[in-house]
Amino acid sequence: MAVITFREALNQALFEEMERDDQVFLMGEEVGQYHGAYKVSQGLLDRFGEKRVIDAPITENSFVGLGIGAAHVGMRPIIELMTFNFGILALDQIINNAAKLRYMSGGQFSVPMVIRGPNGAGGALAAQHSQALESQYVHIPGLKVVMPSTPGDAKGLLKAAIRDPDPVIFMESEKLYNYKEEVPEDADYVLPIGKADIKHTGSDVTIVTYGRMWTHAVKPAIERLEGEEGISVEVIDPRTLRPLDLQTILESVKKTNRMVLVEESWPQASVGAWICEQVYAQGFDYLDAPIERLSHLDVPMPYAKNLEEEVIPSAENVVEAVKAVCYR
Amino acid sequence: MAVITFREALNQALFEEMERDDQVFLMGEEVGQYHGAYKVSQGLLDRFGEKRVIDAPITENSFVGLGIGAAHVGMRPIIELMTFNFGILALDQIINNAAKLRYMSGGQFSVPMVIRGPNGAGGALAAQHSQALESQYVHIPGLKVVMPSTPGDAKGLLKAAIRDPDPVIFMESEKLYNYKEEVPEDADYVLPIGKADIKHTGSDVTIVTYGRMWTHAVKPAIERLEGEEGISVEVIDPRTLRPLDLQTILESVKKTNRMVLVEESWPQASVGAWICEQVYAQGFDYLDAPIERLSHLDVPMPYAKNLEEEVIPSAENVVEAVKAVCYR
Amino acid sequence: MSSSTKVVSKRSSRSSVKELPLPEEKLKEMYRQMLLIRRFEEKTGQQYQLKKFSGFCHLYIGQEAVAVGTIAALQVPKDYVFTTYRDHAHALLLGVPAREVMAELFMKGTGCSKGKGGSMHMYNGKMRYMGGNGIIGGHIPLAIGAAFASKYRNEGAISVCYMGDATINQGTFHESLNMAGIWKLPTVFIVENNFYGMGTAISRTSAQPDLYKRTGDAYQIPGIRVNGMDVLEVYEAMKDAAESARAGQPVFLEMVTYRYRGHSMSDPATTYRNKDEVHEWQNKDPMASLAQQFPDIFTESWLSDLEAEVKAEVEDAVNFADESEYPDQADVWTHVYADYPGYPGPEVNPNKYAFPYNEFP
Amino acid sequence: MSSSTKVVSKRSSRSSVKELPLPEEKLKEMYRQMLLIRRFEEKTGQQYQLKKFSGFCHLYIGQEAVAVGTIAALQVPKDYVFTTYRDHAHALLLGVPAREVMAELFMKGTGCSKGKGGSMHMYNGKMRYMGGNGIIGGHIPLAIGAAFASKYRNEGAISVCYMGDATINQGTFHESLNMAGIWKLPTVFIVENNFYGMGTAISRTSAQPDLYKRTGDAYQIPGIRVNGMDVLEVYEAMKDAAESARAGQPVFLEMVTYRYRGHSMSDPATTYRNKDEVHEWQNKDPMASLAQQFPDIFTESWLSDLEAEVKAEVEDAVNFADESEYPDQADVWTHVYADYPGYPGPEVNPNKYAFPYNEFP
Ligand SMILES: Cc1ncc(C[n+]2csc(CCOP(=O)(O)OP(=O)(O)O)c2C)c(N)n1
Ligand SMILES: Cc1ncc(C[n+]2csc(CCOP(=O)(O)OP(=O)(O)O)c2C)c(N)n1
Ligand SMILES: [Mg+2]
Ligand SMILES: [Mg+2]
Repeated sequence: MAVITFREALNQALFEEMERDDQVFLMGEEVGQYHGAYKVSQGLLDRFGEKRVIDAPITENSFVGLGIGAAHVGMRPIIELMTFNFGILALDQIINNAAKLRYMSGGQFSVPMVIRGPNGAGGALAAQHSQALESQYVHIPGLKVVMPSTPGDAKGLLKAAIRDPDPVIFMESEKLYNYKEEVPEDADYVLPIGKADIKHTGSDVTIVTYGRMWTHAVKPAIERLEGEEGISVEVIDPRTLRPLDLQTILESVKKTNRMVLVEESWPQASVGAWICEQVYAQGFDYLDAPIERLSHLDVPMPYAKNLEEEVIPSAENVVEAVKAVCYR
Repeated sequence: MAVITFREALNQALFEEMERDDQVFLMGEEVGQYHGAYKVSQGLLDRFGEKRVIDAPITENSFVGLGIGAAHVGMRPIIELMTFNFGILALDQIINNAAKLRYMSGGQFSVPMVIRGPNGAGGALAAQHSQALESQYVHIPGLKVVMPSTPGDAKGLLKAAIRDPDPVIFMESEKLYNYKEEVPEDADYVLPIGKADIKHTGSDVTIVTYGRMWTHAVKPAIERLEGEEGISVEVIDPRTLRPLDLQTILESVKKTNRMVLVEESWPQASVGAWICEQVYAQGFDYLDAPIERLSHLDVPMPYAKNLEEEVIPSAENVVEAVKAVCYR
Repeated sequence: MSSSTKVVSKRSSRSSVKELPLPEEKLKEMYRQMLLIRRFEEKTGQQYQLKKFSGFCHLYIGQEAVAVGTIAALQVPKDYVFTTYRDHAHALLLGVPAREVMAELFMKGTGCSKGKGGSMHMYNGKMRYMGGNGIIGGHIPLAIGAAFASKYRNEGAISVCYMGDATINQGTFHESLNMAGIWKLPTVFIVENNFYGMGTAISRTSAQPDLYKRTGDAYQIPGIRVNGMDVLEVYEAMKDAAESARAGQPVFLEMVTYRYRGHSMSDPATTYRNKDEVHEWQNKDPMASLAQQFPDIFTESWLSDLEAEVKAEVEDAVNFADESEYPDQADVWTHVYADYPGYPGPEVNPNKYAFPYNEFP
Repeated sequence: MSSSTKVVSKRSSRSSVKELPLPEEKLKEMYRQMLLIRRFEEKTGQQYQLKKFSGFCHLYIGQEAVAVGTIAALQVPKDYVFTTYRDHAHALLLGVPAREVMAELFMKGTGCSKGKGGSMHMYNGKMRYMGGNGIIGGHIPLAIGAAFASKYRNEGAISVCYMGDATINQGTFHESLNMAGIWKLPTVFIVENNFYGMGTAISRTSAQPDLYKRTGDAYQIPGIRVNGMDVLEVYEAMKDAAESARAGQPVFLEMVTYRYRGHSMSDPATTYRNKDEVHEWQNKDPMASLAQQFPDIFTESWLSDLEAEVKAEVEDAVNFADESEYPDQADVWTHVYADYPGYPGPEVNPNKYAFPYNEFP
C-alpha cells in the first residue's frame, strides 16, 4: 500500500469514480482552472475536461441546487463546497430538495449525489470560516453524513458515497489534507457507509471520536494514557454519522463501562450530545460513570491563536477526561 | 385577566412594544396589508403606518439581513418569518451575522432584534412546510431561542425578546394561534428569558416539554396519568431553549428520579437529545430508569393525515412513555 | 427597453383572420384541457370546503391558457417540467390522470405521490414532470440542473421552469438565470405574472414591475412579454422559446395572466384587490375568448357535449379518490432512503425514540 | 445599453487641464492615503511571510484609488461603510490607526477587534465602519439595513457597500438591490471589478460581464462604470453617487481596477493570468498617474519625505503590534452576549462540556 495524503486519497477516489461512470461530474467554486481551493481536484480538469469539471459562480444555493436537479434526472453529481461554512447558504436546497424528493414523490425520484468539502476549523480563520457543522446535517432525515478521519477511510468512503443511491454529505477537514497514511490501491476499495471502525483496541474506557479529532486530540493522547497512566483505551470512529453504527459503540461500552466522546462541533444540540444520550439510554446498566464529552466551547471561533486553541478539544483535554471517567 | 388567544397575546406584545419604543419596527412577508399570513400583525399597519409595518418581497436571506443591519446600527427590528421553514434560507444571515457580530467586533456592536414566526407542523402541509427547526438555532452560540407554549408565556416572553440586547429566535406554532388562556394585561408584564416554568407539580415523574407539545401531547395525558394510572407527574417547560434553565429540570428529576422528554423536532442531534444527555450527565446518580424521549419520527413529514399523526408525539405516546419509565 | 427584450404581439391582429392557426383537433384539445383544469379546480375548491382534505390548496382558475399553451408546445415526455405549488393543472397536462391528482389531494395511497406529497407536490416521473415545489424559488436551481444534464448527455430535451411573479425577487432566480446564461443551458423560464404574490401587488415588491425587462441586460437572456390569457399567443411564444432553448439560448417568458380566486383556499382575496379588477380579467377569460374566435369549431353542441364529458371525468376522479384507501400506516417509513442499514421501521416502537441497535447487514 | 446606465468619462480629458480639480491639500492627502495603504499592505504581506500571523490575508495593492477616492467623498463619521474581507485599506481610511490594524492582524488584544476578528473582520464603531465580512454577499443585506435605518430615522446618512466582481452573482445582491430599488434606500453599491474572483475570470462566471449593465433594467438602479485606477475620477463619481443616494436614489458603481497580488497570501496568481496582463495594469498605477498629472505638487522631495513618514508609521505599527499582548485567555468567553444567565465562563471547567447548573440570577 502506498502512503499518501488525505488530499491525494480524495483525489484518487474522484479520479477513479469519474473514470468508472461518465454520469459523475464535479462542480464547485475553483475546482477547475484553480485545481480546487484546497487542491483536492488537482489534475481532474486536465483529465476530464471542462464538461465534467466545472467552475461555478459563487452561488452556493443554486449550484448545489443544480446538482440536485441533475441527480433528480439520474446523473451522479459531486458538488464541492469550498467549505461547509458556505454550505449554510445551500441548506434550503439540501434540506428541502435533496433530502425530501424521494419521500415527497412517493419514491418516484431519488437524488444520488455527493456534497463534499472541508468542515471545521482551518487555522486563524475566525468566526465565519471555522465552523464544524455536522449537526446541521445529521439532524435531517433523507441525508447521509460521512466524516472520515484518515486517508484510507476518506478514499473508501468517498467512493462509496459517489455510488450511493441517496444524497451524501461528505465532510473533510482542511487540517487533515496533508495528513499521510497507507491507502489501498485497489480500484474497488469501497468502505461501507454505516459501519464504525475500531481505531484502537482496549479495555478500560471507550473513546468515541470522528473526523479531525482522531488525529488532533485522541491519537496523541493514547500513548500518554496507556503509558504514563496505565489506562487501556478503545477508540471507536463511527466514520458515518448518519446512519450511525451505535451497535459497535455500545458493544465497546458494555466491555469498558466508561466513555468519553470527542467532537469538534458546538456542544448544544450536537451530534455528540445525541450519541451520548443514546449510549446512556441503551447502555443504562453498563455505565459506571457519567460520560465525559469534549466539544468546541460554546462560543463563535475567535481569530487569535491562543484563544482558538482554548476552543477546540486538545490531547490534554482527552487525557483529563479519560482520567475523570476512570475516577483517577 | 382576560382570556385571549395566543395570536392576540402576540399581537398585544407587538402593539405595546411598538408603542413604547419607536425604534421597533416589524418587517416580513404579508405583515401589512394582508395583516400577516397568520394574522398575528392584525391592526398594526393601521396603527403604526407603512413606515413601521413593512411588507417585504420574498427574499428571506436579505430581509432578515436587512433587519440585522438595522440592529447593527442600533434599531430594534422584529422580523417575521412566514414560517421557520423559510428561515432555512436566512440561516446564513442569522448564523454568520446576527450571532457573531458582537463577538467578531470584540464587543463594539450588538444585534438587538427578534426573528419570529411559526415553527413545527401546521396540518397537512407536507414535508417542506412542516418542520420543527429549533435545533438549528439552539446549536448556535450568540443566539437566544425562545419557544412559548401558552398565550401568557408568549406575551411575556415576546416583550422580553424585543427588549433583549441580543438576537432572539422566537418560535411560535401555527397550531397554537387559536389556543386561549388567561393573559395578564399589565403593560410591563415581561417574563425572564432563561427561566423555566413548572407547568404542573407532581412527584413520581418529570416531563420536560416545550412549545406546542405541552397542549398537544402532555397536558391531555396528565388527567389519565394522575387519574387512571395514579402517577403524579411534574411538568417542566423550559420556555427558553437557549439559555436553558437546566437547574429547574434537574431539581425536579432529583425529586422524581424519572424523566420523559417530549419534543416536536426530529430526533437526531436535537435539542431534546442534548437536554436528556445533560440530565444523564449531571443527574447520573438520581435517575432510576433511562429517560424516555418522544420526538418526531426520523422521516420527512408526510402529507396524509393518517401518516402525519403517526409522526408527531401524541398524548397516548406520553402515557406509554411515563408508564415505561415508572416500570408499569 | 433593452434591445434583447421584445413584446410578442403577433396574436393581437389575428383574431379576425379566417384561416385556422392550428389544426382543428389541436384547438379543440387545448380547449378541452382548459375546461378540464377549470372544472377540476372548481371541484377541488368545493371538495376542500366540504373538508375532504386540508392543508394548503392553490387553485389555477384563470391561468389555464398558460399551462395549456406552453405544454402544448413541448416535446412530452422528453422535456423536463418544474413547477411551483400551484401545480394541479400541470400535473393533469403531464399525464397524471385526474383520478390520481384528486386522490393525492384526498391523501390517498392511490395518489400520484402516494399521499406523501399533496397539493404542492405532484409528480409524474414517467412524463418527466419533475414536481411541484413549496419553497418560493427553490425549484429554479433544480430546473437548470435538469437542463445541465440534458446538455451534458446531449438529450435534446429542454427544461421548463414555471414560477410566480413574486418569486423572481428570490436569490435563486438571479443565481440560476446567471448560470443558465453563461452556460447556455436549454431552459425556458416562465413567470406566470398574475400581479400578486399572496396579497402583495407586484408594484410593491419588484423594483422593476416590467418583469420581462429583468433578464436581458442582467443575464443576456431575452425577456418576452406574452398575453397569458390567449392560449394561441402563449403557444406560439412557447414554440419559439422552446426552439431557442433547444438551440442553447435560454429564454424568459412573462405570461400576463390573472388568478380569479384567492391565493389559496384560506384567502378570500378581498382586502388587497377589488371586484372590478377581477371582472375586468374575467372578461378576457381564456376559454371564452378562444371559443368566440372560432365559432364554427366551438359550437354550442360541441361545447355542451364537452361539458358533460369533462364533468364525468371530474366526478369519476372524486369517486375514485373517495373510494381509495389512505396510505398504509407502515409507509410512513418508506421512501426516505433507497437503503439504510437498520433504518427504524415499524418493528421499532415508534413511540419512543431509540436509535436502532441492529446487527449491521 | 440601457438608458439608465452611463459610463463616466469626464476625467479622461482632464489630465491636460492645468487648473487643480481639488485643493492641493486634498490631492496630497489622497496620495498620502494611497501610499499608506500600499506600504502597509506590502509590510503586511512581508510579516505574513515571516509568520507573524496566519489565516487568510487579502491584500489591496493596486486597488488603492477605489477606497481612497470613494471614502474621500463621504461624510465621515456619519455615513455607514460595509466591506468584504479585503478590508485593511478601508479600516485605515476610517479612523483605525495603522497600529490597531496591524495588531489585529497579529492577533493581539490591542487590535481593533480585540484579536477576535482578524484580517477579514476589522471594525470601527465610532466612525461607523461597520466591518469586513467573510461570506461572499453576506454584507449586502446589512448595508441596506443601515440605509433603511438612516432613512427611517431621517439621519441623512448614506450606506456604502463595497463588493467584488464575483460577488454580484450571489442571491443577496439581487434581493438587496431590489429592495433598495423599491424602497429608495440611500445606498451606494460599489463593485471593485478587479476581473477575478479568486482564480476565475469574470467572463467565466458572469453572464453579463459589463457589470454596470446588471442593475439598470433589473432594479431601476443606475449603473455607472468608472476608471478605478484614477483616484480623481473615482472621487467625482462617488460624490455624484453619494448625492444621489442621499436624495433617495441608490446607485451602482462599477470601479474598474486590478489587484497586483494574488487573491490571498496563498495564491501565487500564476495559473489563471499572465505577467503581461499584470504589467499592463501596473502601468496605470493610481499613485504614479496622480503624481504624473500634477508634477508641481508631487515633487520628488515631497514624495521622498512622504515615503519616510509613511515608512515610519508602518514600522511603528509593526512595533506596536509586536509588543502588544495576546488577548487574555478568559476573553474567549466575552462578547458572545450582553448578558446571559449562567453563561459558561472559565469558572466552569472548559475541558468538559457541561451545561452550567447555576442559580438563576
Ligand atoms: C421561501 C418561501 N417564502 C415564502 C413562502 C410563502 N408563500 C407561498 S406562495 C407565496 C406567494 C408567491 O407569489 P407568486 O410567486 O406571485 O406566485 P403565485 O402564488 O401568484 O402563483 C408566498 C409568499 C414560501 N412558500 N416559500
Ligand atoms: C459564500 C462564500 N463562498 C465562497 C467564499 C470563498 N471566497 C472568498 S473570496 C472569493 C472570491 C471573491 O471574488 P470577488 O468578489 O471578485 O472579490 P475579490 O476577492 O476580487 O476582491 C471566494 C470564492 C466565501 N468567502 N463565501
Ligand atoms: Mg403571483
Ligand atoms: Mg474580484
